[in-house]
Amino acid sequence: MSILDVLKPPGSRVPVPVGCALEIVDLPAPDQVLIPLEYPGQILFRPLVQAGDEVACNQVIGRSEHGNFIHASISGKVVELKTMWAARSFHVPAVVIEKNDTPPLVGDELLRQCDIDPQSATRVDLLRAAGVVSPWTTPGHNDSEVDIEDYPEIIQIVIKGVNQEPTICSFRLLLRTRTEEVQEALRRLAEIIPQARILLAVSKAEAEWASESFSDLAEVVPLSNDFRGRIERQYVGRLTGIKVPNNASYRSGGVAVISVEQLLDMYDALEGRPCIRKTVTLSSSRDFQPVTVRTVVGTSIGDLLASQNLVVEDGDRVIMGGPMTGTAQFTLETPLSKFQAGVHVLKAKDIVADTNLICVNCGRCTRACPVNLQVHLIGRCVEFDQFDEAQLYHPTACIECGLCAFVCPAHRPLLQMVKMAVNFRG
Amino acid sequence: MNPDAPQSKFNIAASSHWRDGSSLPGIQLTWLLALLPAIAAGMFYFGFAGLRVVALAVVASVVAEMVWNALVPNRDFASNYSCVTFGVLLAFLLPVGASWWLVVIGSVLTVIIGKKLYGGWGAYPVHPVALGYAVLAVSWPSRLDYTESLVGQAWSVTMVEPMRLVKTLGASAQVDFNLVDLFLGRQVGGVGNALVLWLLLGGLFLMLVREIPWQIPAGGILGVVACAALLGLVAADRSVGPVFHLLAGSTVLMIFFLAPEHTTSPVNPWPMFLYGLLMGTLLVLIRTFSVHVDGAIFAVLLTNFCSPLLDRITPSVVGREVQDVA
Amino acid sequence: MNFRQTLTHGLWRDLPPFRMVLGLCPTLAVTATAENGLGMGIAVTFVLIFSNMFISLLRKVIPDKVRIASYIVVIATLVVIVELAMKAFFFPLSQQLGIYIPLIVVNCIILGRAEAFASRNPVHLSMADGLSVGLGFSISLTLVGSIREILGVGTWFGMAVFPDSFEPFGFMVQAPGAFLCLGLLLGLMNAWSRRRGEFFIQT
Amino acid sequence: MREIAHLVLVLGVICSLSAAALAYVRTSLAGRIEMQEDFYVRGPALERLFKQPAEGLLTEKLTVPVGDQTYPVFYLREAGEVTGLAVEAAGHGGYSGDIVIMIGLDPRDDRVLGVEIVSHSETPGVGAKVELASFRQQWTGLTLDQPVSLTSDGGGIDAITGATFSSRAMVDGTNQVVEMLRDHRQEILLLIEERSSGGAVSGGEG
Amino acid sequence: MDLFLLVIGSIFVNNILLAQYLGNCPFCGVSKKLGPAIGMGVAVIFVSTLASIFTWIVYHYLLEPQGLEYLKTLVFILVIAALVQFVEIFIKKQSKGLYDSLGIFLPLITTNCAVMGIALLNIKHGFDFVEMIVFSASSAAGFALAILLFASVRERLFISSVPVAMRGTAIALVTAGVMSLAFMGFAGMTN
Ligand SMILES: Cc1cc2nc3c(=O)[nH]c(=O)nc-3n(C[C@H](O)[C@H](O)[C@H](O)COP(=O)(O)O)c2cc1C
Ligand SMILES: Cc1cc2nc3c(=O)[nH]c(=O)nc-3n(C[C@H](O)[C@H](O)[C@H](O)COP(=O)(O)O)c2cc1C
Ligand SMILES: Cc1cc2nc3c(=O)[nH]c(=O)nc-3n(C[C@H](O)[C@H](O)[C@H](O)COP(=O)(O)O)c2cc1C
Ligand SMILES: Cc1cc2nc3c(=O)[nH]c(=O)nc-3n(C[C@H](O)[C@H](O)[C@H](O)CO)c2cc1C
Ligand code: SF4
Ligand code: SF4
Ligand code: SF4
Ligand code: SF4
Ligand code: FES
Repeated sequence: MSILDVLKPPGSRVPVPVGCALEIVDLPAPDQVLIPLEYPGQILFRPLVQAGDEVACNQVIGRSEHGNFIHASISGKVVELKTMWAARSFHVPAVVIEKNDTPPLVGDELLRQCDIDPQSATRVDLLRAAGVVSPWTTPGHNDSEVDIEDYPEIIQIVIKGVNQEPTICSFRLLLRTRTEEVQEALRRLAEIIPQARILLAVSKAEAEWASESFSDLAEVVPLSNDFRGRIERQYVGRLTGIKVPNNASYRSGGVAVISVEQLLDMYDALEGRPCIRKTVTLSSSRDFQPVTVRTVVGTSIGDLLASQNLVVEDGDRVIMGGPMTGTAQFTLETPLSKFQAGVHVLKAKDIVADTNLICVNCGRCTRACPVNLQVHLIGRCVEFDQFDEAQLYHPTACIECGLCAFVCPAHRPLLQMVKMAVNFRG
Repeated sequence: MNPDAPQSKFNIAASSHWRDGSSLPGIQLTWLLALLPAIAAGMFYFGFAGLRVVALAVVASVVAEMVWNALVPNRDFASNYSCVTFGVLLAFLLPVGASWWLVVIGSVLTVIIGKKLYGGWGAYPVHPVALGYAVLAVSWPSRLDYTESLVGQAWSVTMVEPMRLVKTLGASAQVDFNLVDLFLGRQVGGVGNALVLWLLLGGLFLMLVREIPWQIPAGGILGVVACAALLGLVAADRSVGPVFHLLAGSTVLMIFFLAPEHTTSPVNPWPMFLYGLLMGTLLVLIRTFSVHVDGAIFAVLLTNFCSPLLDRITPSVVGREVQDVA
Repeated sequence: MNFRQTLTHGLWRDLPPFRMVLGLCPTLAVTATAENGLGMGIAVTFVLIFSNMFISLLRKVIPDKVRIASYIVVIATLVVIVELAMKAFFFPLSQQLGIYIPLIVVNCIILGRAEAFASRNPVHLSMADGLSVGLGFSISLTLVGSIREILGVGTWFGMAVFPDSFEPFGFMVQAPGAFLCLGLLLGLMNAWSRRRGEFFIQT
Repeated sequence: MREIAHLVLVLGVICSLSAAALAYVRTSLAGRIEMQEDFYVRGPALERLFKQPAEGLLTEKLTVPVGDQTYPVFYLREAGEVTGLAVEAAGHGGYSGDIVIMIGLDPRDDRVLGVEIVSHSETPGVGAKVELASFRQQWTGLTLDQPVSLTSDGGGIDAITGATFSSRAMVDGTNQVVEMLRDHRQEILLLIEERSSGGAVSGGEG
Repeated sequence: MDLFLLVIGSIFVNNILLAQYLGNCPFCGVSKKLGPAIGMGVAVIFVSTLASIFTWIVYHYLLEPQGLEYLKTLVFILVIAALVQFVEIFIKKQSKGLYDSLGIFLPLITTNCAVMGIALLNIKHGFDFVEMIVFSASSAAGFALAILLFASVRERLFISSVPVAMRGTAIALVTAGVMSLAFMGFAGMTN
């Protein structure tokens, strides 16, 4: 902290990214994994294995009605089928696998286990069989027995080359360390969806390098360093002209948004490699240099943190995701899934608790809100049971960026109040 | 609570987990820091007499707040220091020789009626200090005469309150005052309301650290200047020049400290600007046409009442249209 | 309501103007001194008792359609009588109360009692109701007037209560002081009611 | 039709009863009201000016119309000579409305005996200070041959601190009297002469 | 210019509600929400102006020539009551929308001190016809302005941590007092 930081005004200390080392550390698979059968949007997956079954790495262990699959990330014995609280606090089924040395599934077997004929497999089939999200999926749509042409047209694709959360560097590092694969994946993407405009959002610091590397494959757009400029809904809206609240899909506007990691997963899938690994940045608010690691899905965050000697003590807060929008965990058993790119440990000393102090009407929340909500009024309406009144301020437009709570000097749980206004409607 | 869920030794809460480091006491301490130059200048000009009023007002305000907190359960805590700021601001408006009971009654009115009765910081509709001072002004107008309380002060400047002289002798009396003297705070006024330069320093500091938004002072200054200039065209005999209005009396205190008070000012950009504009305009109108000598306090009170209405001018919500269709 | 309840409800449970939030204008306007408050209270009480009496007497005769019009005629007649009588016998008071005497006609309490009580109750109850509400109103006005006069002028019914060095709290006898005094008294009543477990708080 | 007739009949009866009651009250109280008005409004002022009980003085009343205004004038006669005149005027420009004043004057040497406030609605504690003797005594002994004005306007009357408007209204009332007397002094004295020789009983008209 | 001062005077300086204490019951009763408060304000402007015209004519051409001034209280209230009835019927026939938005406020106005008060003040001040119309309309506009600001502030008070005992009418009255104090700022503007 420099002397100038003291002079920095309250409210202007916008979250800016932490620095990180320019490498991704590959971790060996752990002895035991816990694979949650989850998707955001609470899509239901049925387990395909039972306790006692032997499974091979890459073997399908869960299947959704929509024809998507989840794979075992290590070979081993299914010890238990249980339910658990996944990282985002959904209650989901999960499969516990204890490691042994069965060889992994490879080649055509991968497709056959999903009832796909390797000879007539479409590109969508390939992605599905690898458990990869494809940019053309529409939420709630059945993916089986269709090809790309059958989906609503995609006009623009935004590729996230930088993470929204200030503590996470995984996307940036993937761009840096797997540059050639990204280039190849971009080429493939352009072949698959030739009509689409492809945008690659990168951090400002990386803009020059990125233009050199990718400018003939995608439009490179630099994003500012501060969190405000990196909020996904914000810059996607700005770049594509499609502005949607949190609970609406970009797809209705012909826009697909994927991360660099998903792009690489797609590339791997088309090459016949299923998606069982995940890149995450580990960071802490004190005494720890952020490090980005790559490991298999299902590794518990306890194992993950221990591997980097990041100690968690009583009273600390372990956050899956980043500090702005991530979810606090109550146990270190929570496994890594495909959706979180970071684990942040907020040390007890750095925790600022939510309060029930009065809103002093300073208006910082409202001026901070990227979608122009009257956050202070919504908060007050919720506090005083005026839920009907709160609807007049369109709380549904909230994109859950967390900036309102970040700047509130009274430390009110504003984001939660806005969500209550949505959920307790009329 | 899910009975199966294990007891956690971790700290669980919802996002966002980071805060920007601001806090309610922090805000008030910033304001007090901004008031320091004027307090120091007041001591320099008036010696111990000025400090006496400030100290008395602060102590009375804090005691009033503590007594209320002890008697009435409420969520507005003394530890946010807002009563200290109010004490200082009220003292600034009082004459240097104010009787002790006047200061005490003013502080109690400010804190109890102006603030606590409404539930504290964040709830009151008008600036508590403006309320407290206005009640004093209505009850004991002759006790608040700045000119009288500074009789005997050895300055080489006109020893009459500028706005009062202009009010009694007409606009032409403004030539009796040197604008540089006015700017340096060498004018007859209260403990701190007319220390223009020193208040300005504090105000600019508040703006610099973005504790107060720029729109309110900008609107305020524009309002004063524009209204005074316009009046100069239509009623030259009654109205003094824009610069004189800016430098004389409580204008600067109003624009940088009373107007931008968080609870009573609007929060959206345009409303803040309009609010400042309205307040500046009212100040000049009240000074020129009403019976009051320095209309700052009444301009504050009147404009405060307009803030909720002004705050209905909001930027349109992004993504709302899509939402409503869906 | 039985006779006793009728006779007492106006003194606390429905005490005007606090509980009913009606008849605010005279309460605010004429209570700069205790004497004015009492005078207005008595005038209103007089009108209330007799308007309740006449309206109760006539309640079977008056057709529903011209009900309000008839009440207004009765009330207005009584008010004019009070107005003239005040001028003839209490001239200084009538000067002080000024336009608020004719305005008793529109005092929401009086029409309110006529409509809510006198039009459906026998004469003796109606008069008791008028007395009770009127008495409550008089007490309230005298109380408000006393507080404002003592603080704002330093006298009570014209008698000095403070030594000469006291500089009166002029705010109290001016318009804002009236509102403030009423609001604070209502707040105190609410606090007291809450302590006793009654729930009266108006929203 | 019968219903409407019924309505009209009831309302008509109530109205006529009301009218009758009012007419009766009015006629029986009219005289008293007028007396009260003079007694309370002007009586105290007259009493203090002439140092005599008001009852006798109130009957000695003239009204002098000037333009569209009328000035009530009271007088005191001792030993066939008019020893006191009291003129009432409404000073405009008060803080809240007119201030009605009564100026007493000795017509023998044209000096002011004093000024009294008949009615005002100034702020208690501020404008109401015009009632204070210390303020009003500035009038005593003035000769009403030219208009007066406040010190701040270049004249000789010190305004009350914080109540310039009220003070100005007092000055305005005084100047009306000055003007009225300048034009009508003789006429008034003549009228008084006429009245007293014609019998004092007919005085006190409204 | 005099008429201009009359307008300024009756809207701001001698605001009918905050300086003359007329019409307080609807001021406190119909100011919880902005929408109804605006309705009430508009209704008062409309009815008050009409009522003033009628009562002024009745007074100057009926009561005064007959020497029946003392009956003005009785006659005015009847004129106002009848007028409100007619206006209600008329609006109901002419415009459904207007009736829905104003209709519910009309009966309340019969017993509104402001309307009766303005009619009486017209007589007390001895206004001529034009002055009377200007005074009535702008006094009523003063009522509307006050209730508009008041309602917008009260909406905020509902979502503020006002102590329980002060919630509702009590804090509303205190706020009205503060508002009246603020309006003292206009004092003397018409001199
Ligand atoms: C590998 C993978 C496959 C997915 N498959 C589907 C799917 O078939 N259908 C679906 O509705 N969502 C699927 N999702 C979830 C979507 O990607 C997306 O999170 C969800 O539709 C919510 O969309 P939104 O973020 O645009 O609101 C999948 C996600 C992943 C990671
Ligand atoms: C008098 C005045 C008032 C202004 N008010 C606003 C305002 O209320 N909101 C706003 O966004 N810009 C306002 N502006 C425009 C700003 O000067 C500037 O264009 C704006 O802050 C752009 O900054 P941004 O990039 O941070 O949006 C105003 C400008 C002036 C001259
Ligand atoms: C709560 C309180 C209220 C007071 N109010 C007044 C007042 O209104 N006027 C006054 O002259 N003194 C007031 N005093 C002060 C004393 O009564 C006494 O008058 C004062 O000490 C003399 O001050 P002075 O020398 O400035 O006149 C008050 C004292 C207290 C504690
Ligand atoms: C509440 C209040 C009441 C006032 N009352 C009067 C008054 O009755 N008479 C008057 O001349 N000035 C009055 N003033 C005006 C004020 O004291 C003004 O400064 C002087 O009139 C100017 O000399 C009042 C001012 C306020 C704020
Ligand atoms: S989280 Fe807060 S700042 Fe972000 S969009 Fe929602 S309300 Fe606005
Ligand atoms: S909720 Fe917090 S940030 Fe928003 S206005 Fe209130 S105190 Fe300020
Ligand atoms: S308050 Fe909001 S964020 Fe918290 S649990 Fe409820 S819906 Fe989720
Ligand atoms: S936090 Fe959730 S689980 Fe715990 S008690 Fe509340 S509702 Fe129940
Ligand atoms: S008493 Fe005036 S409106 Fe009710």
